[in-house]
Amino acid sequence: MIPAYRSRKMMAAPHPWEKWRMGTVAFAMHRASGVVIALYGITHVMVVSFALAGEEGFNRLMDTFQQPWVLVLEMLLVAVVLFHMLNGVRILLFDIGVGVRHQKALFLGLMVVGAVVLTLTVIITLPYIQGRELA
Amino acid sequence: MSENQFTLKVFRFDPDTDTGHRYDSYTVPLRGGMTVLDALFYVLEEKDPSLAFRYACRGAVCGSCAMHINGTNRLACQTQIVTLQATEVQVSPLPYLPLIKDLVVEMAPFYQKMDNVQPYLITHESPPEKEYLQSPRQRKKLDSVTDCIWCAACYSACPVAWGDPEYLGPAALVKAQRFAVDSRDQGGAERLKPTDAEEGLWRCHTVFNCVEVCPKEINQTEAIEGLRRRTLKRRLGWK
Amino acid sequence: MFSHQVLVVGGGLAGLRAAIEAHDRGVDVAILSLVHPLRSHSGAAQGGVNAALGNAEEGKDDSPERHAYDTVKGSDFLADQDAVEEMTNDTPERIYEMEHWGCPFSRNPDGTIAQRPFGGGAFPRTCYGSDKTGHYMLHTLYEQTIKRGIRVYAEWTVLSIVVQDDLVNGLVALHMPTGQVEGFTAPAVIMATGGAGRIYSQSTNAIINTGSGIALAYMAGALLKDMEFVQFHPTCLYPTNILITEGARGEGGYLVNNRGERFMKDYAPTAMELAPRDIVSRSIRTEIAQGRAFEDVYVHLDLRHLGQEIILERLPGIRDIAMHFAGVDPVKQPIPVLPAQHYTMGGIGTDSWGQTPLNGLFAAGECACVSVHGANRLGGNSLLETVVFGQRAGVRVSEWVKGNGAANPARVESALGASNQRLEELIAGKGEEDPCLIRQEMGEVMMEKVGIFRHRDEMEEAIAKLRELQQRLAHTRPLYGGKRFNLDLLRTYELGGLLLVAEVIAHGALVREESRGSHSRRDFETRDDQDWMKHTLAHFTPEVPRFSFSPVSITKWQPEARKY
Amino acid sequence: MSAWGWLLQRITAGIVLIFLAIHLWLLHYVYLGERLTFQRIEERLQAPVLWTAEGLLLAAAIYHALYGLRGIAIDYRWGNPRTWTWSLTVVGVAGFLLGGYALYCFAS
Repeated sequence: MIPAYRSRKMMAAPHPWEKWRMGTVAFAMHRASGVVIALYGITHVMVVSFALAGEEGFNRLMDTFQQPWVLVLEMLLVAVVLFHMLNGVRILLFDIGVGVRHQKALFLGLMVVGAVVLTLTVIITLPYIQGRELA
Repeated sequence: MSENQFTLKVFRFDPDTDTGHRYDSYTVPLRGGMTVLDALFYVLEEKDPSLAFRYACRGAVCGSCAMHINGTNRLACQTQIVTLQATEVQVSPLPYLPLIKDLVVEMAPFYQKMDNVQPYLITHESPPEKEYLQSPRQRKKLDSVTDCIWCAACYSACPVAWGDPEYLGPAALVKAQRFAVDSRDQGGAERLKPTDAEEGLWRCHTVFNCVEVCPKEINQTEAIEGLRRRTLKRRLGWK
Repeated sequence: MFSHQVLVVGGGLAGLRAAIEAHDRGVDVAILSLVHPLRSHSGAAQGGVNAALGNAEEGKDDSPERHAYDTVKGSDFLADQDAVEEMTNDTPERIYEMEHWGCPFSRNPDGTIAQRPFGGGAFPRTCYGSDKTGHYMLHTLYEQTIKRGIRVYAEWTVLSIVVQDDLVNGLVALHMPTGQVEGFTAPAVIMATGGAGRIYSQSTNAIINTGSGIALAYMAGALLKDMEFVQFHPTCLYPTNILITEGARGEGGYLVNNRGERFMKDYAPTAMELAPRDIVSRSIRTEIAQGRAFEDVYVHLDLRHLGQEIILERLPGIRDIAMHFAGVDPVKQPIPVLPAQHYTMGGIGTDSWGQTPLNGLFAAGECACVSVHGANRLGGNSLLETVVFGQRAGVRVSEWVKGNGAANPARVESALGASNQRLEELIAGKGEEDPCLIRQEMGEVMMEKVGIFRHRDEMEEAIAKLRELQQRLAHTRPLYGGKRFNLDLLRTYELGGLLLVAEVIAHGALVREESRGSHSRRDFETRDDQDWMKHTLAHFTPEVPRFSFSPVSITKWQPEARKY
Repeated sequence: MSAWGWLLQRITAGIVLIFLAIHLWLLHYVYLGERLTFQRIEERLQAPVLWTAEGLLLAAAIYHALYGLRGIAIDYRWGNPRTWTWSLTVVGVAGFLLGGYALYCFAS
């Protein structure tokens, strides 16, 4: 009944500050990482399944996936998965009523945990990225 | 920029005559304790009588003057210029609500959500002769959730509501929780229909923008999570 | 053109309560409000609502009759005692009803509604919901209107009440978001538009509390009763005049001057800080005048001795206000306060059922004068008045519309034309006067010359000034002509009405040659029961208001000296 | 959907969290440096605990991923929620059959 300008483009947009607070960053990254993992997961399952056609072919495929440059990509994937898991822990904690009033501290704390785990993973994988032969 | 004046940049848009919005800048003398609302009145009275904005109580209880001030939804009357610590104050309407004119937005989308959750005490038996007895402990649960002044600052800051105008939004869910935790209310089952729905409480993604902007310092996320647990218990037949 | 059986103007507590009652009695009722109902000033009420429930340990002997006596004494014996008793008798029912509708009152350990002491009350009688009682009640009543699906026309400004041959036909109103001017037909109108605080430059009232509703009724032919009685609340935050509830003193707060003395011992040795508002306001004003104020403007309201726990639990809103608007934390520092205009005791004269002498016009709440507040309203009685007389007006209006025919749309139509023409004239303005300046000057002259202390010479100056302002208003600059949300037009339109109401206040104060309650004259320092135990009634004339008088109803309590 | 869909999303989150952590721990720590071949995977998956865990992880992950994608679509009002629900159910079942078949091949 009340005429107002309803075109979405003409509504006032929020300032980037409001758009990218810590909670929003966590939320957006959770979504983005979720999509990346979902896409990887689909490929992962398909690759593994279709390679079943033959043992030889599967082994050859696996060899290409274990070259050093693929391991670098894998480290990136680990980072993405770690983020999604740890922020997921944060969300699950909210759901059981823990940490809602300290969401920022919780986020930062979990990110520190993530950084530590990622660093350790990179350190133990580093020799193979640098070219050490697989057993 | 001298110390006792500042620039007020105001979002201007009249759908009747303008094709797009613009920002008008005004130099405003800074008085002691001056709020953004005071500054808007200064512009209205001294500079530009065509400026449109909402106001009523000027004491942060009525919820009329929520707007987007220097990047955050706040009450204009509650925001002192000096606390912004800026020589330029930018004011625009609440984001993602239809524009009526300048800083005035159409609140109907927000009010509809509030009305949807059956925001009134529901009881199935006739009330006692005197008051319902309610212990101070039971009453304490109502403390923060009854503070909402319907200013829509949270609704307009919620990325889920930005994406989906049908989402109930933080304020309406807090309202539902306000009755869910009231020892006198028996409307839990009725209120499931709007809240436990596709557009309801499961759509909150704990972004916390609502909590950051609420001028009454309500923790909407906490209330929504509380309502989720209650709803699950009810659905699982534990309560 | 919209048509209803009853139109309620104003979406505050009185308006909502009246609409709910009329709706429940099967009447087609709609609410017109200048703002969305939840933005009404009722929501700013803090301290509480008086009711003789006897829930507090020290209040077991309380009764509606004691409540009535305190109200009458507080009113300086100008209240109509039969009306007061009707109000206090209705009170418990109204409060229980609010509670049954979900109003979150604070509680005693036994689960009953908690009550705190307030100025002028013999017992702890003031039911409260922390320090947000008005907010809670307003939201509760609005929830009930949603439940009932009562039609609300929000952001409609009433431009005139259509009256012909002493009979109400409806209204003409302006829709702010669109600028559309529309007629509303209805055989009955309830005015519930609140007080006229913003006629004064320093007021605790919302910016929207201009008293334009009182002016509309006055111009339509209703009589304004006892307008000279304007309450000044003693403790308003310096410098924004935001109210600091009487509850702060009810909980034990001290008033302290710049010598560190609790100066109330010199003015009301027994009641101290909990003397009625008019007395405390005058005391603070005297302290300020005699150089015992901080920075010569304000005194301190000290809550520090109450401790953090009590402040956080019972006065959290006050703490927020002090921190946000004055940068003061009451837990650590005293709050700077001074008196400011707070309440309009007078208003549209009605009987105890909200009916005015004008057929079809009703009024309830602060804009009405029943009169139950007389010369001074007790804290906690205003919220009470809204729900009690809102309900009563709803009852009577329902009977009225069932016994009377429909309104005449043709009359509304012609009033609509007149309103449109008036708006066009304003927009076309041929002069150079700035309406904002006129408004500002009105506020200042009322504050200085028709304020807490009054004197003939000053009031005559004020009246002359108001005349001058009215003439200047006839020669305003061209106004902004846009359709949507035209604040310039709205504020200028209502200014004419405000000047009329200001004039009635000033004239009434000049006419009443005595000091009683909030009306304190330096040239007539005592109460004069011989000549002035009567209400003033202002009649609208195109020149100065004409005054007549009506007797005060005295039933149980003979006037006595008012000591606390 | 609503309450149950959400609850299942949380439950699968928990399952994925635990089993993916084990999965990643095995791959990136325990078996680190071992060349992946068909035979090795076959040997590892002979243990019933492991293939059950992998199967559960597969099912939970598929639900969790697809419900998440559906949530994104609905948050921006892309298409009809009901259409998403049904088409993603089909995708999910197909994905589980495919992955389940691969697991079966290794495990048997």
